[in-house]
Formats: sequence, C-alpha cells, structure tokens
Amino acid sequence: MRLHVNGVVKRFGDNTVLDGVDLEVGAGEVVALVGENGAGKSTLTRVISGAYRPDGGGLAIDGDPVSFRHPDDAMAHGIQVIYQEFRQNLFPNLSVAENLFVREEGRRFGKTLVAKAKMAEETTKLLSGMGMHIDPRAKVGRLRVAEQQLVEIAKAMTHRLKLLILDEPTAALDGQESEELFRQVRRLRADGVAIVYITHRLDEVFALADRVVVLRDGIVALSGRTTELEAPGLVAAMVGRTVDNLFPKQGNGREEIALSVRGLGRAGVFTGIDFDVHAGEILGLGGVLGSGRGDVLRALFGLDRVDAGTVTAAGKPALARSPAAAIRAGIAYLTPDRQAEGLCVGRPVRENLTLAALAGYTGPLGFVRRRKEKQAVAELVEQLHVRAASTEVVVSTLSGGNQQKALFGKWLLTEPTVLLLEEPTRGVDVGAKAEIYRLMNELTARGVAIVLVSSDLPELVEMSDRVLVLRQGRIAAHLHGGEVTQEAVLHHALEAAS
Amino acid sequence: SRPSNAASTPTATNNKSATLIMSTLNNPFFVSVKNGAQAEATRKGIKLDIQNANNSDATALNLATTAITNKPGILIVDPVGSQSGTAEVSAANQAGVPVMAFDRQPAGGNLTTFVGYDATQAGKNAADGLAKALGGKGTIVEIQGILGTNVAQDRSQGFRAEMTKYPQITTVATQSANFDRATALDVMTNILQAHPDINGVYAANDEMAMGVLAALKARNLAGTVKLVGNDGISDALAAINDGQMYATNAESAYALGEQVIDRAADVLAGKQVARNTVLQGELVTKDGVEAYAQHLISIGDAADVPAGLKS
Amino acid sequence: MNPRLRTVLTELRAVWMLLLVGIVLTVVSPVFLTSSNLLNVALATSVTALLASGQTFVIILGEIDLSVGAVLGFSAIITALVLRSQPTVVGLLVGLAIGAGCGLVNGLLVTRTRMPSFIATLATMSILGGLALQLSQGNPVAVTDYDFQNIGQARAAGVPVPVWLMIVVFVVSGLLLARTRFGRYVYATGDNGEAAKLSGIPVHRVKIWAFVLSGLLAALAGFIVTARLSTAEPTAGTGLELEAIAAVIIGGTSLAGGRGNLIGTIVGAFILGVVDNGMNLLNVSPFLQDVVKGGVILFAVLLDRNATAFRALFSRRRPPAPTAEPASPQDDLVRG
Amino acid sequence: MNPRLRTVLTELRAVWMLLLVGIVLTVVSPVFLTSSNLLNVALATSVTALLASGQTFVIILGEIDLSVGAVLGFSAIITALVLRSQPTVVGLLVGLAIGAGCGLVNGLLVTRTRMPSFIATLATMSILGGLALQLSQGNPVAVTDYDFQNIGQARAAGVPVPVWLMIVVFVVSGLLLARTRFGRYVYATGDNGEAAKLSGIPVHRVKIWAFVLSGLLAALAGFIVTARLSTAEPTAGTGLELEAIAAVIIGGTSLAGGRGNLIGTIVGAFILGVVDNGMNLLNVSPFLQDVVKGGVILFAVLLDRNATAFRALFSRRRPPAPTAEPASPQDDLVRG
Ligand SMILES: Nc1ncnc2c1ncn2[C@@H]1O[C@H](COP(=O)(O)OP(=O)(O)OP(=O)(O)O)[C@@H](O)[C@H]1O
Ligand SMILES: Nc1ncnc2c1ncn2[C@@H]1O[C@H](COP(=O)(O)OP(=O)(O)OP(=O)(O)O)[C@@H](O)[C@H]1O
Ligand SMILES: [Mg+2]
Ligand SMILES: [Mg+2]
Repeated sequence: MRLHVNGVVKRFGDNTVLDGVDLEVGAGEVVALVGENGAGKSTLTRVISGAYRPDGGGLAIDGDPVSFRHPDDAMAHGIQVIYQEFRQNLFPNLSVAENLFVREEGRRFGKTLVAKAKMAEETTKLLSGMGMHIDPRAKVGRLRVAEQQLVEIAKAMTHRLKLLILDEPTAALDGQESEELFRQVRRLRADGVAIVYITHRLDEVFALADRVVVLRDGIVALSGRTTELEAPGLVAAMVGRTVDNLFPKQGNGREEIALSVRGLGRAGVFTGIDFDVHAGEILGLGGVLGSGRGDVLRALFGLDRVDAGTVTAAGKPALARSPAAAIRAGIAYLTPDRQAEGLCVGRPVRENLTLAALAGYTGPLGFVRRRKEKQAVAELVEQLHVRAASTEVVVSTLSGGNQQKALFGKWLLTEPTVLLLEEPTRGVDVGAKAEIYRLMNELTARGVAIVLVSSDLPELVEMSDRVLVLRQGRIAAHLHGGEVTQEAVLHHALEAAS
Repeated sequence: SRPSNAASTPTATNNKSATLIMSTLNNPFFVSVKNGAQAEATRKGIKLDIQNANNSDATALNLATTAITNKPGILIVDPVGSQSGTAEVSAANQAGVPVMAFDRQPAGGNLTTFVGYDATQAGKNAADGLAKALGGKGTIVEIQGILGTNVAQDRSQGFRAEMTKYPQITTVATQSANFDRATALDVMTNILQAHPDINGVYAANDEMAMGVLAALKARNLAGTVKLVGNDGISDALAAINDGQMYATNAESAYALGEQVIDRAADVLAGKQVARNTVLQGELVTKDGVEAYAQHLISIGDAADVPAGLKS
Repeated sequence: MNPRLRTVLTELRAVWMLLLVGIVLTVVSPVFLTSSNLLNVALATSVTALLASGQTFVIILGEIDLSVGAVLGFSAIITALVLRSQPTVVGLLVGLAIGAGCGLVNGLLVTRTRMPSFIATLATMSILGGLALQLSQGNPVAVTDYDFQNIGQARAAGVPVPVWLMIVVFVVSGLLLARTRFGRYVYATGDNGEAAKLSGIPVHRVKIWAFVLSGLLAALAGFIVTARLSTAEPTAGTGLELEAIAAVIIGGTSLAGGRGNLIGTIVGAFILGVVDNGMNLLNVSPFLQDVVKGGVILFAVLLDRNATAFRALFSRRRPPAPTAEPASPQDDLVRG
Repeated sequence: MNPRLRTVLTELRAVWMLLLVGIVLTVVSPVFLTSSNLLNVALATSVTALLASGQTFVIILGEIDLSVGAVLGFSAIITALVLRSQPTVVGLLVGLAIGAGCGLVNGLLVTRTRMPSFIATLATMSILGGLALQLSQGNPVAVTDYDFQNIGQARAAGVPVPVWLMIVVFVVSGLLLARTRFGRYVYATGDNGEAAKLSGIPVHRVKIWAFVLSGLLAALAGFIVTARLSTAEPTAGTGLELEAIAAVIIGGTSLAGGRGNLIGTIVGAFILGVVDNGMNLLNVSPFLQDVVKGGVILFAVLLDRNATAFRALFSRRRPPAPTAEPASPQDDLVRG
C-alpha cells in the first residue's frame, strides 16, 4: 500500500500544530519522521491512526482518499501505531496473550467461548518468532519496560499489517534491546510493510530509514533520501540553527566528596555498591536494563529500602528513608517515567515546577507566596525553553520533550547538591538535549554532583567524568578518563551474556 | 384471604420461646414497644428473640424464614407492609409455627391473633382534635411520614377523610418529612415561608411534630399554631404540658408491647385467644396529659414520661 | 491441582473468609448447618447476588451503578401494575424491558455526556425511586398472578426457584465475563480506557451493554422480591445497591477497574448473607448487627488485600510502594 | 474583569444553574426572594455545606468519604450524652474529638491498608451507625444545655449562627485549599499520587488529614443539627453523605481527583438547598420531589460538563475523544 498525507492541518484551540503537512510512505519503505519537541510528530501520528480528525487536508491510500472517524477505520486498512507513551496503550492487568489478541475478532479462538490455552500457544509462537520468551499468562504490568515495548510491537503484528508507525520506540530501550527492535523493523520492511519511524536519535535515522521527513513548527522543513543527507543538515533543519557541539562536556570535578556510598545492597536487585561522587563531577552508571542501575538511584532517593550499606552526603549520614528525607539531604532524583511518576499532568506547569520546592515558597500560616512563585517559574521556563502556551496550562498539553524539560526544572528549583539523573534526555530533541547538557554543565560548575543513568550510550560516555558499569546488581567495572568508551561500557555490561 | 378457624385451634406447647420481628428500631415508638415486650416477657418467663427488619419487607421475610428454622414457640411479626406481611405469615403457617402480628394487619395468611392500634382511626382522632382546637375553621398543614409505609398512608387517609367533615378548614400544604425530626424542621421552616399565617399542623408522628415545633418556635408561633401529633412520646407529652403543642394521639407503645406478649403467652399456654384486638389511641391534650403520664408510670413505662410529669 | 481452582483458593481470600464465618457459625449454632437453613441463606442471598453480578461488569469497567436498588423497585411496581390486567409473560417482558431501559439511560449518560457514573446513577436512583412512589402513590401493589408468585415461592428439586435463577445467572454471566470477547473488552476497557479506544474497542458500546445488563438483572431481582412477597413495594430496593457493591468488592473486584471476577462476587454476596443469617440465629442485638456487618466487610476486604495489609495496619512502616505491583488499585478509589 | 471572578463565571457553570433555579423560583413564588426565606435556605443548607466542604478535600484527593452522615449521628449522640453531665465546652471538645477520631480511622484504613476508601468508609458508616443506635438504644437524646442550643437557634446580626459557621468554614477551608501548601499537596496527590510521593510530599499524611478534616466538619454539622432540634438523633445523618457528595460533584469537582474547588461545592450545596426550599414553597407532590431533585442533579452536572455534553446527548457522534482535552476525568468514575 501507499499512504499519502496531503496538507494535513490540526489545531488545538488557537494553537495550530500541523499547518499543511505532506508525507508519503510506500510498502517496504522506512520513512523517518524527525523534528523538535512539539513539532507535531505525535499529533500527525494520531491523525493517521484516526485518533484525531484533521481540521484540514486529508489522507489517501493508493490514491483514493480515506477519512478515519476512529482508530477502527485505520486498523481496517492495516494501519497500526505504537504511540510515544506506549505504556498508556497496554493493559497492565491483562495477560500478555490478552494484550496481543484483545481485538481478536475472528473465530480463531472459538466461536462464543474463548479457548485461552490456544491463545497462549499462539502468543508463545508469535513472541518466540521475535526472539522473546515470556510467559503468555504473565500480567503485562509486571514486565520490564523493554518487554512491554516488544509486546506492543507483537500486538501490532497480530493484525493484517500494512503500515506501522513507531513513535520514539527506542526512547525506553538500551542499545542491546534497540538492536532487537531494529531487527524486527527490518524484517517487517522485508515483508513489504510500510513504516514511519519517529525518533530523536540521528544514528537510528541513518541506520534504518530510506527517507527522512523533518517537521518544524507544523510544516515539513526538509525531506529527502537518507543517502543524500548529512547529520548536521538534518539537525539544522530540525532546530532552525546549527548545533555545533552536541556534547559540550566540561570537567568541573572538585576535591570535596558530595556523596559517598558504601556497601549498599538490596536483596535480589543489587549488592556491594561502593562509590564516591565529587562535587561538580558527573558519575555515570552503565549497564543493561535490569542491571539494577535504576534501583540504586531509587534506593539513594529513599524510594526503595536497602538491606545494607551507608550513605553520606557532604559528610552527614544521608541514607534516606523517604523522598522527603532525601530532598532535605539535598538529593534530587529525575525519574525515567515522567508520566507515571514524574509529573501531575492534570495540574498547571507552574504547580508542577514548584511542587518539590514548595517549602521555599511558603509564607506564614502555610500560605504560598504567589508572586515569588510566579517569578521563579517564569525564569525557569525561560532558562529551559519549555514550550507551553502559558505556565498555567496543564502539563498534559505539552509535548513529550517539553514535559521532560518541565520535570528537569522541578528538580532544579530544589537546588540539590546531588542530582540523580535517570534517562534525563528520554524523548528530548537534539536541540533540547544540548540545552540539558549545557544545564548539567552549569550545575556541575556550581558544584552540584551528578549521578547519571542512561541507556543512551553516547550520552553516558560523553557526559560522564567516570563510569561505573553494573552487571546483575554488582559493580562490574570502574572506568576512568580514557577508558570511558562505548565499547568498554558495553563489554563490561554484557560480559556475562557473551 | 381472611384467617380461617383451622389454624387457630390452640395447642399448648412446652416451648416457651418467641421470636419478635420488629419493622424497625430506629424509631422511639418501636423501641418502646420492644421495651414493653421485653419487660412482659421476663415477667412471663418467655425467651424472647428480637429482630429488626429496618423497614424492608424482604429483610422481614428473610428474618421470618430464618426464625422459623429455629422453631420458636410462636412467631410475632410487625409487618413492614400489610401485603408483604402475608408472606411472613404463610411461611410460618407452612412450617406449622403459630404466628401472630401486631401494629399492622397482614392482608392474608392464617393469623393466630392480631393486636394493634388503628392507624386510620389515629388519623381521624388527630383530625377531630385539630378541628376542635381550631373551632372548625382555619388553614392547616399536613406533614406525612415515610411514603410507601402503610402507617403513613393510613394515618394520612384517615386524617383527610375526617377533615372532609370540616369544610371551613383548608389544607394549604401536604409534605413528607419521613417520620424524621430534622427533616420536619427544614420542611416546616420552608412551608412557613409560603404560609406564615396557618392555624394548625398535623404531623403523622411525634418525632416530626417535635421538628415542626422547633420550626414554630423559631417564628414564635409555638402554642399559637395548634400542633397535633401521634404516638405520645416523652418529648411530645412535655410539649403538651408546656402548652406548646395542642395534642397527640397517644398510642402507648409500651402497652402495645406488653399486650403482644400477653397474647403470645396465652397462645403458648394453649389458651383460646381473641382473633383480633384493636387498641385505640387516645387524644391527649393538656387536660389529660398528667393522667396519661400516671397511667404510663403505672404500667412500668416511666422511661417514656418526661421529667416534668414524673411527680 | 487444577490451576483455575488454585487461583480461586490462593487469590480469592474471600473464600477463606466465607469458610471461616461458616465454621464459626456451625460451631456456635446447631441450626446453621442444616440444609433447610442453608437454603434460606441461598434464598436470602439470591437478590443481592443478582444485583452484584450485574454490578461486577460495571465495576470492572471502572464505573459504578448506584441505581440498581431503585431500578429494582421501579420495575417491580410497573410489573405488578401490568400483571393486574396482563398475562404473566407480558408482565415479565415489560419488567425486563424497563430494567434494560433504565440501564440504557445510565449507559448513555455515562458514555455520551461523559458524566461520572457515580453521580449519573445517583441521580437516576433518585428519579426512579420517586417515580416508583408516584406510580404506586406510595402503596404496595399486590400481585395475585399465581405463575408469577411461583418465581419466588415455588421449588424445583427441593431448591427454591430464586436459587436456581441465581445459579443460572452466575454461570451465564460468569462465562460471559471470563470466556467471551465481550468479557475481554470489559476488562480491557476498565483496565485502560484510552488504550481500549486506541485499540479500536467500542468502549462506549461495551459500557452501555454493561449498564443494560445491570438493569436487566435488577429487574430480575425485582421479580424475586415481588414474587416472594406477592407484592411490589415501591421502596423494595432501597439500600440494596450498597449491599451489592459491598459484595463485589469483598469478592476482590477492584473499584479502579480492570480486575475482578464473578466467583468472588458470589462468594462476597454469600459472606454478607451468611453473616446476616448467623446474627439472626444467634439473636445478636439488632443495634449491634450493623456494627458486626461493618466489621465483617472491613475484615473481608483486609483479608482480600492480603496479609500484608494487617501487618501494615499495626506496623510503623507504610505498605510496599505501589510500584512493586503494577497499577495496584487498592491504593485509592480512583487512580489505584 | 478580575480573572478569579471570570474563572468562576466561565468555568463554574454551577453558578449559572443556581441563578437559573433562583430566577425560576422568584418568578413562580412571591416568598422565595424574601430575605427571611433566603436565610432559611442558608440555614437549611449549612449542614450539607459543612459536610460537602470536608468531602471536597477528600474527593480532590481521589478518595471518597461515605461515613460523614454516620459520623455526624455518632458524634452528635456522644456529645448529647456528655452534655447531660458536663459543661458545654467539654461537650463540644468531645464531639469534635470523636469526629476527628473517626476521620483518623478512615484515613488510616485508606493509607495503611490501602483499602479503597469507598469500601472502607462504607464499613465505618455501618459500624458508626450501629454504635450510635446502640449508645442511644434507638432513642433521641435531649439536649437542655442552653449555650449549646444557641449554636443552632441563636442569631447574630440577624443571621443564624449556623450560617455564620458555614461562612467561616467556607472561607477558612477555601483558603486552605486554594492558597496554602497543604492545598497544593492535596491537588498534586489527587492528580498523581506517585509523582507527589517522588516530589517528597507526605502523601499518606495528606490523605489522613483530609479525612480528619472531613470528620471534624461532620461533627460540627452534628452540633448544628442537634442544637436546632435540642435533641441528638442517632439517625440524624442518614443519607446526608450522598447529598454532600452530590453537592461537591455538582460544584464541578472531579471524582477522579486532582481538580475542583470549594466555591463550586458551596454553590452545589445551595442548588440542592434552593431546590428543596422551592419544592416546599410550591407544595410539589412529595412523591415527585425525588424525581425533580434527581433531574436537577443531572441537569446541573450536564451543564457543568459544559454545553458539548448536551449536543452529544442528542447527536449521533460520540463526544470529542478525551485525548483531545488532556486528563478529562469526567469520562468515568475511575480513570478519568
Ligand atoms: N491534546 C492536546 N491539547 C492541546 N495541545 C496539544 C495536545 N497534544 C499536543 N498538543 C500540542 O501540540 C504540539 C505538538 O505536540 P506533539 O506531541 O505532536 O509534539 P511531538 O513532535 O510529538 O514532540 P515530542 O518529540 O516531544 O514527542 C505541542 O506544542 C503540544 O503542546
Ligand atoms: N515492579 C517490578 N516487578 C518485577 N520486577 C521488577 C519490578 N521493578 C523492577 N523489576 C526488575 O528488577 C530489575 C532491576 O530493575 P531496574 O529498573 O533497576 O533496571 P534498570 O537497570 O534500572 O533499567 P532502567 O534503565 O529501565 O531503569 C529488572 O530486572 C526489573 O525487571
Ligand atoms: Mg511525540
Ligand atoms: Mg529502573
């Protein structure tokens, strides 16, 4: 099949998000859709999937115009979408099998009564075909992020698949899992499926895509064959300026130790974690997903109880029993799951930004100092370039990347001495990434110590002064200066596997 | 179907137990019935189980069927509805358990005996009393009980029927206050806005009458506006004694309770009992209130006599 | 051991609770464990069970139906009025139609106007309750139709018809929920409505059908009450909605939607029925019966929320962070 | 125009509803718009308003408190019993302590055992209701304490004390919710408990305090009811919880948590109060009053869910997919 998007216009109130977008994708072709946060990529996705109806323009399949009233119609044409916040599109309390076949219409599993056993079989077949081995009866909510991601893809494959749209599918995956995903994408392309692939990672664009379409401010800013394009040109088209240095790393490490961890252990997740972080230093934690990196951060932030070990911040004992305690000890934690744990998406941007630091904006009788708050928020939004209609709109109306910046901003206001970052640039566009990195530099320059967990290897390697590699909950390697390379991190992270 | 003689041929059982199913116990009147029954039961050496149907017919029926499996000497029901009461009675009949009812006649089933006040008559008494107080003319308000309960229906019907005899008395408002004091207070307060110059109020029970009285007091109309209630609860007697309330159709709940157990005792003893005992309430006004108070004390119901009248 | 059975025993702590209560009562009351008494319990439970079965679908959808009690009373009155002049079957059909109609209205309010079902059904509860009173002018409506009375009073193979009805409804709706596509849609929609919509599930139609089912079963329950009493009472259903909801939740179904099953609901209904029965057998003070019942509900739910809940209750430390189990709806009514 | 005021007028359609009802009644009833009648309305509304104010905090937190009516009755009975032998102030303190205590229990059940508040408070409702009956043996408890009676019967500057109490509670809790850090925490927790927790908000403590507040205000409302009647009734609060919840929702607060405000709640309470008052003034058939009230609730909420809801109701096409406006908790009771 061949899908034509012709001059699609989509408005939210007076905010015109798509302003006449054209796009074309054919069978056995991968088109990369890139653009800044808020450019309108996900919105376009939802227009194609029938979740939104365009305010102008339209779609055509193999030449004849179609209009989708709701997702059903799009699916009828073999169009499947894996949305950006894909976990919002799974059923955590349903089994893997039920998730895959939730829409199974045919008589495939029995006329009136569903044969659950048969359904489970089919599921196992389908997943093992993708190199996945998980219990089809397991509840999806119990799976790891990556596994959920793959389930989502498998789900799409249960349908007659002609066009697959993936909206930042690797945002939550690490290198290894991304590779698995790429295999699947290539397989589908080989099977003649048309694919629209949305990402902020240029390496992926050049690795996967046949053509690239760049969205900026709701219009197509650039479009062409990947073979004819260069990374800098793409970036320029995306952000409207040239981003010279993506990783403007500064070494701001100081003598004094900001955070010191000794013998930290949590049964079944990690053990014997020792490390010091100096003020102004960025310490990277490497490892595959499930290695326990994240759990170390969660433990340090008082979210998970530890069974062993001591933590001292600025010389004082700082083994937090609750986030509140951690925050008091000057520790901040940026969760990788902004939707579920990070933001109150139904509340205004302002309230979200000051939520963790509200004590500082509270006057007598617990009244909030509105003026002081507004001022601080205004400055922050300015500093982070958060794209929002105003600081009073609810966060859910912000694009993924802008939500991420807002989340970052919330922690800046707490003026932490130790900043625990987990996937800080997940779903953030190159421009914003650069800003966030610059921000990290500013902070380290001010003496803030940063512990960085990231599945984005280049980021981890480029931004960290030192890297600890975790494997199965243990420190597998401690990389300094020159040793800090992607290869080294991967090697130590996967050694057990290989 | 009226009870046939067949069922009531008395048979002495040595089983001295009785199960009493009350329609409700969230209401002082029935609480007082319960007290009277319990007192009498202890005197007569009868083991008395008491259950509360919370004004639900279905619950009442479930209680009855459960009670029957316990095979009591007699089942005593206070039907929530006269129609649904039938089901309880027939259930007992089928199990061969003697069954009597009080306060509300079940429509069918073989009843050994019935004791109760006449709700329709109660409404009539109140109407006559109120008419007398108003000298046969004026404007009045009727406050009804819980809609959908027989007693509310019957009192209201009796009251209205009797009122037709007094053409110069007009009922300007009829509202329900669910036999509830607080509700009556708000409802009456509102009505007084629309009709500030009414001469009388009939409240289908004294609980509501007390709420009405609170509303009247707030407008300094207590005593001026003639208020008639029903039941003769302690607060009402006090109000009548203070001249704030005109009268109540006093139906001593405690006495009812005693009567019920007396009949039950006779049945258990195998004595022949009257099929139907209809107790009449008496309209108690200021003149009669002391006498009535003494009467209550004499039957051991001091609990329902206000302090002011205990001497 | 059959996995299904194992799930029931391990996940469905309500069963233990039922056994517990049953054993206690068997010990303290000679009558409790007699077949006749157990049939009473079943008979008394049948109405709650029917209402709770429909409610289960609604609650798994993440909605709630407060109007079932009122629907019961309203359709009962209309059925009784119709039966005065019409043959039994007509009365039954009209009654069921009314129930379904009320459910349809609830469903439309919830889906089309996107009202919270709590308030929408609270309103219809009030409206239908009033209409029932208006139609009957507050008077009970006698039913003399013999065939109809049999619905409540006859027995088949020694078992009262209402109990048979309960069994049939349980089996049918149990299969509908656990084994059909509709059932899967119900779980999916309740678990994640957005995702359901994006997966192309006709979310609105699913919800509407669930409310219709709830209304139908309420009407059926109304038949039982009316037939047992040979009378339709306008207020017959008052308060039954809370009883039904309690049964569903005791049975382990989550108000947050997406999880639950019908076995649990029936067990929950029986726990309530057995407790009522027991308190009557033991002649517990009427005033204290509400206290006991409330206590049992608390205890049953605590048990269902599993032992950790108890520890939590008496220990300083707060319960394991919800993250540990995905979308643990126990946390609160809304977000889980 | 003052932005705050603009929001109230544009977002708070409940205000329009109140005006609408008010205008209609002014036209059809000469007495309605008299100062004395309006004071009555305020007086009659005060109890619901107090209960609804506490309920607003609970509901914004995504929880619900079904026990307020029972807490009202329970604390009222205890207060009355204490007043028999103790000075006024002791009675008041004990009453408030009881209310707060009940709230604390609810809060602990909801936070520590992670029970859904719906079922937890349903259970405590049943328990407290039973205890109130047990303590009073089903009889009303007279209160002769003159000072106490004044709480319900005295006037200051021509305005009944309960109305003053309502005003004070409204202002204080309104500020608490809209302007203080605690209020901010309530909204955040209700919107996303996990995110709130990770922001260092003591989520459990916030919830417990909200339930305590709800209990306190229920006790206060109990004083008013008791003082107006000079009697405490064990069943005084029955059904008031639904009235209060209806007021909150009519006022535009979302059962899904995270959104709502106290102005709306008060307006909602007044809508219900005015309708009651109007129906009495117009001597509407008692049978039909429930119907009217249910209709008004429906209409008010529809209006609040804004005009589109109406169109949706009568148009084929379903309402704009919720995705279009983020986090629209109207969708359903649970996930919004
Ligand atoms: N439901 C909505 N209501 C109002 N505005 C919206 C809504 N959804 C998206 N927007 C706005 O539309 C613009 C585009 O959003 P979209 O999610 O398509 O961006 P994106 O290209 O996917 O960005 P990202 O790379 O961060 O995902 C953003 O400015 C966002 O604020
Ligand atoms: N709620 C849960 N239920 C079951 N297993 C879990 C749960 N949370 C974490 N795990 C498992 O614990 C291990 C450590 O998880 P963790 O999140 O620390 O991985 P990670 O290295 O942090 O990956 P990420 O980069 O996604 O944070 C993983 O195997 C994960 O699947
Ligand atoms: Mg996007
Ligand atoms: Mg992690």
